[in-house]
Amino acid sequence: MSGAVVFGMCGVAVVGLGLYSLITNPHPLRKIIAFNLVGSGAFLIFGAVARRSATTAFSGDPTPRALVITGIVVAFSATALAVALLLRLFDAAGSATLGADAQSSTADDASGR
Amino acid sequence: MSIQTALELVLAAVVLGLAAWAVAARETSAAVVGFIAYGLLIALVWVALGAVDVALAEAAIGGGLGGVLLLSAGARLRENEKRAAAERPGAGARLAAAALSAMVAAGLAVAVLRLPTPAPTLAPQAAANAAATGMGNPITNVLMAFRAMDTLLEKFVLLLGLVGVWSLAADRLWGGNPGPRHQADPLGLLAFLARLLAPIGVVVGIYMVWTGADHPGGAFQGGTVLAAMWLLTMMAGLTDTPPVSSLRLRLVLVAGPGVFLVVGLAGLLFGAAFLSYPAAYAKPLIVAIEVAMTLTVAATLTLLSAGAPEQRLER
Amino acid sequence: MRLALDVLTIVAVSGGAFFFLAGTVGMLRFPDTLTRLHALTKADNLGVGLVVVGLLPQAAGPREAAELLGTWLLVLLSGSVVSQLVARTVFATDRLGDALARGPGPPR
Amino acid sequence: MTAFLTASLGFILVMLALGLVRILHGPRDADRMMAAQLIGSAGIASTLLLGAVNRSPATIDVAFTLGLLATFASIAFVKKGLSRLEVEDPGSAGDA
Repeated sequence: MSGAVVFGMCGVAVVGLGLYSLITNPHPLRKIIAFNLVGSGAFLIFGAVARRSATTAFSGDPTPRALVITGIVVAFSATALAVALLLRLFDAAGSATLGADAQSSTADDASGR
Repeated sequence: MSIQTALELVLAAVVLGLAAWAVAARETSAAVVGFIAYGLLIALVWVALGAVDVALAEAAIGGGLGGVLLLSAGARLRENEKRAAAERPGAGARLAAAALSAMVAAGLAVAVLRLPTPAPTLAPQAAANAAATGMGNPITNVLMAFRAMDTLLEKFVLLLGLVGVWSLAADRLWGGNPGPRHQADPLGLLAFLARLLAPIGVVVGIYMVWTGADHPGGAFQGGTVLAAMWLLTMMAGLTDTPPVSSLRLRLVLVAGPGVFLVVGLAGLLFGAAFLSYPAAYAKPLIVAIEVAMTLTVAATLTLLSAGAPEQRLER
Repeated sequence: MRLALDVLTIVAVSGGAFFFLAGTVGMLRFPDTLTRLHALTKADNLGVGLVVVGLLPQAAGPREAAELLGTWLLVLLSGSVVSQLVARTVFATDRLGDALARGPGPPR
Repeated sequence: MTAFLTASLGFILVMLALGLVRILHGPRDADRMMAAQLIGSAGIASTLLLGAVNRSPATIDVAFTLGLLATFASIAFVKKGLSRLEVEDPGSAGDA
């Protein structure tokens, strides 16, 4: 019973940390990591919910766990797509920041590619 | 406090420490290493939560493919670091973000602590209907039969993600091989490791798919291990990614969702509903879908990690 | 018999924990990257190895025992290869750093 | 026996947490990567012990998978270091 509470709270804290980093961290790759942390925290909360119903016969509810496995796949493909977008932006513009004036100030860097 | 609870608290503290490091590290490469270690430990948390299937999936993705993806991206974006750091928001904005995150976390915490008791569960139903599919692993039953629609759609998401990644290729490179060609000494250490580890990994991957019927494992976990082994031989310079214009590759990529869809439509025509399996053939049908899905997952995850086409097609 | 096996478990797992302690202390206290690599490999090989040896008497059957040993072999194989590769990278970057410090010219 | 195994598991976890300090300090990427490798090995040992504590044989599969894949990040790290050297070397920079 207590394992569900401990790891559920752990998941809650990871969501909070990830959300903060997602908002404040200017580096796009760090935002992708933060997005993954938020997802991972949500999965942990799912895991805690599944664990709460553990009895001697069952180790927990299989439905949220199956959803988490599906979620891990989807999160990975979203991460790969985001990383590919980021690399393409970097190759095309010579810079990959999200600020408004990023494109104009760094156009000369692109000649190296 | 029992020794079990103490252990869980230590584990949760270590996981939180790694998450905090991945958020707070100044350099991106340091944050990526922290996140990789976090992924390894999360697998341990899933074991402690009694969900070995999820632990296998998390170990394969968090420990293997995810780390490779983020590390290589971080290396290529290294020059970007200083420029991005200049856009760090001011103290006021950070404070507001911290307050918002704390509020969201507090709301979630209240929700987790006030979950209803006794906890609702579908475990008895899943166990009671296991006979309909002939498989003993409840998670495989949920994924492949009871909520097969989710899994089918997830395969489409994977495919759409790959199409998205490929569509980022420059026009002149379209049809070429994804990712940079890895240079490595064919007689070097990395090639030695790849030659020894890849056959073991292939056996482990197939074993995981097979054992997934009755024990923790399954098509996704097995496919991920296979993908990691393919990526290893690529990093060792022994193989290259197939060109994206290859027909054979595209057949493998649509095999999983294709077989799944055909079986589902057959259920609509001959059975009770879309994705319903006739009881007599349920297990062979599910195994067929799983085999096709394993191939698709392995190919898709490898190519997702490799990225957009970057080598010109050689004719 | 049971007692002897349990004693073996306690001795071996304690030994494994000791090597993790030694590896971690070395990781934290050793002065440079290559000496820290030395500490890491001890924890990798002997730490995991002794824990595996200690768990063998508790294994439910020969299949489980074989899988335990297989895990150790995997750790041995990839750990030794990776430590070699990391050491070579450290040497290579050192050489590159020296060459860059010397001034223009080919980096080798 | 379960109490002893749980205690050793907790001890190894604490060691693992101390290894985090090396990830914090660096100073090189190689040091951080080695610390992550140590965390991986300690994680494998902890998974094996946790499987013995919980008496769930399938847990060994998780440790086996971790053993198979835990070095992947290190390999990617090494490749990254080498490819950066190759870019510096005009002879082999033709792959970009």
